[in-house]
Amino acid sequence: MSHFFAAISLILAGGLLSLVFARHHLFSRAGATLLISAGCAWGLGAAVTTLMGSVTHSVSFQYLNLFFLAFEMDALSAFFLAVIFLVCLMAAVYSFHYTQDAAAPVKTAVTAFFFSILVVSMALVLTAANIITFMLSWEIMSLSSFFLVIHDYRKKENRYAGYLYFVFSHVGAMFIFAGFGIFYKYTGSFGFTDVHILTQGAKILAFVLFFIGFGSKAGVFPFHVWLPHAHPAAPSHISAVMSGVMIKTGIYGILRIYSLLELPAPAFGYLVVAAGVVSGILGVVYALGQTDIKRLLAYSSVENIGIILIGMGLGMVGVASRNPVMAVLGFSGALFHVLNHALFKSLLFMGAGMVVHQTGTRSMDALGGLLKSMKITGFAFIIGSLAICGLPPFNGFAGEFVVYLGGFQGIALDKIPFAVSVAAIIGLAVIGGLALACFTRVLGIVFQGEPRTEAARNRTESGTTMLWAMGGLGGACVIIGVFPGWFFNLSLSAVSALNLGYARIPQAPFAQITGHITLGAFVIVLLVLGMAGVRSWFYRAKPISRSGTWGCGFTRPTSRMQYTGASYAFEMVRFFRPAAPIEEQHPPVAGRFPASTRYESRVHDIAERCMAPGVIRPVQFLFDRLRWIQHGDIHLYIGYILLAIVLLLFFI
Amino acid sequence: MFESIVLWLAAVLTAPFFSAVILKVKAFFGGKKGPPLLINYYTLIKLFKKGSVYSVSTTAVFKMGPVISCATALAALLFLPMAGQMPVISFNGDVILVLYLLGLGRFFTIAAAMDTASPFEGMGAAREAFFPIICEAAMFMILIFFYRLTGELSFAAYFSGTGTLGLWQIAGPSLLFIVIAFFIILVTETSRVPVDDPATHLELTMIHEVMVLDHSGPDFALIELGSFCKLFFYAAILSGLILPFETGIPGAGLLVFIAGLVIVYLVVGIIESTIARYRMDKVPQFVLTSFALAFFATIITLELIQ
Amino acid sequence: MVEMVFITPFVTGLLAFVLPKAVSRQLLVLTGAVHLVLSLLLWKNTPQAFFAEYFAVTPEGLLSLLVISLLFFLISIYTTGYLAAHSLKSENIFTGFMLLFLSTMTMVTLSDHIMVLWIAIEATTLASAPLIYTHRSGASLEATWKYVLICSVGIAMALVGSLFLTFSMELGGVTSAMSFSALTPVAGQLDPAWLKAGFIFIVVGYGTKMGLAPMHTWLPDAHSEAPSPASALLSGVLLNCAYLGIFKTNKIMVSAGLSDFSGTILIVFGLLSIVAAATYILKQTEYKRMLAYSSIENMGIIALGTGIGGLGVYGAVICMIHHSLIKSSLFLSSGNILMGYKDRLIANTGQMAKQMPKTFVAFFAGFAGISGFPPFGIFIGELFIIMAAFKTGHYLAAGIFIFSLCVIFAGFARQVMAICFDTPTETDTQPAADQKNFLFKEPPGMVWPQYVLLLTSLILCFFIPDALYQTIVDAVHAIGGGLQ
Amino acid sequence: MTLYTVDTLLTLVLLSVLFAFGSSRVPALIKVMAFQGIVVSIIPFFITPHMATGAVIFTIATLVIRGVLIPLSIHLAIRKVAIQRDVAPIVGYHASLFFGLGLIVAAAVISRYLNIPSISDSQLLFPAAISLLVTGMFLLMARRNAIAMVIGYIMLENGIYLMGTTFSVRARHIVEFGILLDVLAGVMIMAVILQNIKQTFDDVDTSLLRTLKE
Repeated sequence: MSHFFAAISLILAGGLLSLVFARHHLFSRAGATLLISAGCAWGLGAAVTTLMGSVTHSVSFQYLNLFFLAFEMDALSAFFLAVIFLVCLMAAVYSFHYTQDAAAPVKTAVTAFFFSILVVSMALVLTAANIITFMLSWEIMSLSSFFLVIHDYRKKENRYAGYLYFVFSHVGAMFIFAGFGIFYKYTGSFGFTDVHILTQGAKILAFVLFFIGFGSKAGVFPFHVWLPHAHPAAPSHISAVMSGVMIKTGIYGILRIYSLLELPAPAFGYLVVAAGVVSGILGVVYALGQTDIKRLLAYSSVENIGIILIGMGLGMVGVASRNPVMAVLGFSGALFHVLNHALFKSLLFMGAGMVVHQTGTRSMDALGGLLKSMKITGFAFIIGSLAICGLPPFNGFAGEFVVYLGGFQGIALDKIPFAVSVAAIIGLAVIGGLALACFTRVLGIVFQGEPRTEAARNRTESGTTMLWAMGGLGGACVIIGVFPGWFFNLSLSAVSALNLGYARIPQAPFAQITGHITLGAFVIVLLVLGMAGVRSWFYRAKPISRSGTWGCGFTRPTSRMQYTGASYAFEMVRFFRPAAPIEEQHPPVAGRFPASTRYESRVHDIAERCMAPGVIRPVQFLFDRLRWIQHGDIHLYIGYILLAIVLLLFFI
Repeated sequence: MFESIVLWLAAVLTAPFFSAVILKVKAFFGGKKGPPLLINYYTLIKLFKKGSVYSVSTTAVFKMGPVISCATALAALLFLPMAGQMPVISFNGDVILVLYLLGLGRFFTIAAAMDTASPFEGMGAAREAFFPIICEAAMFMILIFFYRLTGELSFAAYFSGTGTLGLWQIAGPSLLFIVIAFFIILVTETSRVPVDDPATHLELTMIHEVMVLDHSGPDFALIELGSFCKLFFYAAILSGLILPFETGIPGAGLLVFIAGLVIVYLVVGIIESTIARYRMDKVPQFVLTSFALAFFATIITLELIQ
Repeated sequence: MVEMVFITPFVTGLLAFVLPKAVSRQLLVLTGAVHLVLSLLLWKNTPQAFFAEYFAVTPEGLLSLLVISLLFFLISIYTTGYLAAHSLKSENIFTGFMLLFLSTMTMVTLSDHIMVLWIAIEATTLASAPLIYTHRSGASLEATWKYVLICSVGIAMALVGSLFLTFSMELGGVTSAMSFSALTPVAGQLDPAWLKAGFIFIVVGYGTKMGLAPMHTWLPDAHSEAPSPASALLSGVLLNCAYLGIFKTNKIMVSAGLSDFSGTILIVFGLLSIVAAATYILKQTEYKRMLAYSSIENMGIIALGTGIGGLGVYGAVICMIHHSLIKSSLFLSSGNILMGYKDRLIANTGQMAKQMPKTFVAFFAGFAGISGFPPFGIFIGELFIIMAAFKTGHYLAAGIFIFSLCVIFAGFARQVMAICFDTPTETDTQPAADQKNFLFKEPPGMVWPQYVLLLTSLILCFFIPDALYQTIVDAVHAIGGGLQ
Repeated sequence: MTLYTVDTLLTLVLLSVLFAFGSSRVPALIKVMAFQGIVVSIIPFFITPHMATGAVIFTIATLVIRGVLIPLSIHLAIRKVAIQRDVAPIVGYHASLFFGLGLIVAAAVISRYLNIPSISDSQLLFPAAISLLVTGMFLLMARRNAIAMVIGYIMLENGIYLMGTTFSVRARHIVEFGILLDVLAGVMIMAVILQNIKQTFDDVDTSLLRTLKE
């Protein structure tokens, strides 16, 4: 534990240092980067050692004379800690060149400061071992990330995003408060130790409250509205952290509560799987409909949270229906996907960050052909896309493969568990297909073809540390994809900390699974290499000439004739029309020689659409009815006093 | 093991031949003599001899496309049991791996198409991205069906040895649905009529063909070979399903298998020459039917098994 | 010598009327310092009062006294800067009544006799009325009028309540002095009916002063019309003084075994206030009124916690302390905003983060603190109150509380973000929007008092010195609050 | 004998209540209030047979303040502010009058059922106090004229004093005196505010004071 705190204080020191020396831009940046990344590395080491030893460290400090700030690092926390520290390490490295615009050194320093606070608070959330500690770090996490979201408050949409995020996180925190309130009612203490004494009903109610609270942080479907606004607003390395790991704290919360409640109710599993399938499919559908690259990535986070939830839900169903294999496969698959998603999502956000940094626009339909000038970024992005589509031999596949196996375990059951597993498997399949469509779209529109506007014309990539970070993450994606064994064991030992009642989980059978993945990866790699060999053999000493793309009869195709992202996705989005309404605007084409016209289409988020009439207006209506009380007439003000007394006198 | 590898090589080598069957059938219905059965080999050799012209818009991805799509098709065949023999590689869950391998191939085909900055290829790519989504759902529904019956998650368990026969014995009627569903999937995945028409000349209506417009020479040859193998892959599954007879004699199994293949290819050819292709917006419903069939089959089996 | 603590500011206040302006400003700060020292001494060695029958040093009184003198000291420092930047027509009256106000509030915290408490609280009204009328505008006149009349009537009710207490003494045959400390032990003998009636009248009466809905009606007007230092005092400490009256009476109720009765009443008033605050914060257009309503909210929270009992009382006391610290800092910052933008409407402010970075930090931190974000103490208080509400099974109360908190936060956050980040909409404030024409340069004297206040709250959120902790615990135990 | 006088005095108080309800002019109201103050503050003389000197002094002080100073200050306020003389009722005079009658009866009935400690066995003391309280409240709520409202507040205080008579003769007079001073100071401040209202709006109709609202 001492290592952990040392790491945290190092990170904090980095943030403070950057704030203190804000004026000396280079120094503050370098210092912050060094200290924060050093701290992250240290923390990573501590977490991984804890995880492999699978021992539990705990420590507590006195707080307000009577209470305690208790911290505990068991395998589950350690797993999430490892993920967080890894991604934050990369983000810190990336940030060095990303934030090098000396225009606003103070703002950069402030960003770095809140970034360090965010990292630390996330780490504390994961290790918190009683209610006070948890809520304290949770709220600090929300606050610091809020500041990161509105760091560029001059843009109206960023302010809106910040507001939305602020309110959502606060409301979510209130739900968590309520859940802990139920805990406290029964345990009478702030500790987590004897939560299992709750009554059945209380447990279910508490779980639902927590699921809403943590779900709103994790971006589970109806509560995800803030996410696609907030994540793009932040600077890209922050978006990477928020989308890659911060939302995972919500997942951690749900898992932790589940393990605390020790209630194998199948209902939990059903709820979670249902939420997962809905978030997964709708998330990727909305992602498919986006034109802003960072918004798209944010929505795809909703999708991946869905996949994780499906895994967890299958695990819960497995526990409920006494099928240990299914349970372990589900949970470990979910955790494994937590790790994988953290890696490739932050990779993708960093790639997008590079693109936005160089071209200055986030609109995909203004870009194109960047792969030619941004080789490293482009190929890193390709790797990320392949991984996020869950294609072998990349890490995304490894995670989803395990979840699939868990799901098929459920097929052997019957009644509701069977139906749930079917939903899970089909959901995963559809998500995979849509994700493939979504990310081929991003690649094709942003990185391939020809530049659509001047913004994208011959932009080169710059910033060594940014390329390092992306390279590192891309490498990690490939390595985990080919050799998942060791990493998977980490998630296994995290699962064993869920106290599902299985003494200790044998690693041999799972090693077999990962072995199969490695085998498959080798097969495909070898075949591809072989094919490449064949190809180059056939191409030896052959005339290779270059010319324009064949325009199918168009003699002079322009770059504006390329297929746009909107039209690429249109059919697929329309397939889900009621859930994803498409709004089109175009003046009717008139006349024999129509003038130049325009066409706009945007895909609406059904949850966001329903938020105003469903929630906000009723509340406002309710309170508007009460406003007349303060009408300014002193006579009635005095009347209130009399009224209050008279009414109360009846109760003597 | 050895037989498996031999069979795999044989499959790869004979895949073009079987596709030629379709052409023959179409020619027959057209009242023509039609091309020789070895036509595809001629085409491949001709292509392999040629050089290539690359669009200035393209990048390395464009060159990776053919390689990877072909490689994935070959890899898929590695996991497929043919003529009742064990496949080269088989493990629990290889089915999922194969489906995702085909996905990988699709990814790069699409990427290569998007690389050319051609609006038509983009159009084709969009369709190529869309329809297989439903196919995958259907495939997984079928997997659920098989798993429900066998409790296994590998092709070997379904199509090698007496596995298939067992399936027929347990759930014959619902397996019929599966066969039809599989056929629809085959038609969609390999972009044949009525989903797509490989013989069409109008780019606007193409799916697969339009995506490879810019490929030439050996690249195009690889693509062709890949699509032959892909077609062979699905055809092999179907033949395994429709002729599940396990004779003790080693040769006989192979003959039965080939007979099944021929039947499948004939049917594809017949449909191709008798039915017109659907309108693009009708295709999703058509593909969805396969999912519906598989789902229905599964429901029925639930009844049967209990 | 307990009485010195409130006699000193009384005398200096009288002096301030006659002395020249500059001197009286210095006198203000000086008195603040002296008062702080005196109250610290009082805290260190709690001496016997000279009029022991009327005055006593009680833990709850000490708490509010400490808060008062700390706040007043810092506010007086701010005030000197304020008066320098912002010339008042009748400055002496302002300073003088500030000091008188301080003395009366101190008297409230120290008074032990029921009637003396009443006198002191009524005196605070009279001493603060001129402060509200400082700007001599029609609106401020109206605010003063409402303040004086409503509070006087309300407090008259409290007097009736106190009389009822004497009735209950008569009937109960209790012949002890009419001081809370004397009555609490013998509360069991008091006649319950009159006691209850008395409690009702006192809660309504002092509740009027404390700003509990529906008697809160004067509060937003007064707090928004008063000059910011005065608003800071009104909101930061005056409300606590009124709360003290209820707290002490509740002590008697609890020891008389009527805690359910009093608790329910307090919970109802608390929830009403919170909901009322939510109603008006949601669509508020003036930032000072918004802060005023937020005070009503916090008073509601305190009443709720007191009513819930147990850990809730501890939470309530913590909320009281931190609310005073944070809210006064907020009002001081609002004074800077008013000077900077010359406008009360939120719509005409904006971009404060750029225009007044120092004030922005203070203001935003205060906002975060007041809406229950760590590292500020109200977070802990609200946490405890919610926990206690669940523990004691007040699910409905907890639900309403949480819901209103969310609504209040939604409104508050929107207004605050508009002030801090939005670009001003009105054309006449466009000059205010760009740095050159933005006249108000934040003098340190008008910024760091806020920082000190917030810092105190921040420290107290993580570490409470044992002496202070002991005082809190005594106060909490006095009305049957526990820490578990 | 004393009980008889006390009752007569209290009847006078009740009478003043009725007047207060009925009177439409501010000066009349002030006279009523002054009369009421005098009556209320001499009652202790007759309740307690033999008073300590302190009590006597205090009662006289009360008499001076309630009967003279307070009405005088209001009067001066009016003098300064050349007032329009109508009390501008929200509830009409006849209605008010009937309300007053009903109020007195109700008060009498209620106080029958209450168990009130009292050293005087006068049956009217508590009803009179209650009706004074409510009268004050009534004037505060049902008269738009600011002066009338202030007078209402004073009547309220009178009522409280009457209610506290029993207590006040026992309690420390210093405390009572403090209360009295508070009331006086309050009225003074109100008078000042009245003048300012008059100067600012050149009227004392409180319907002008409705600008601060949501």
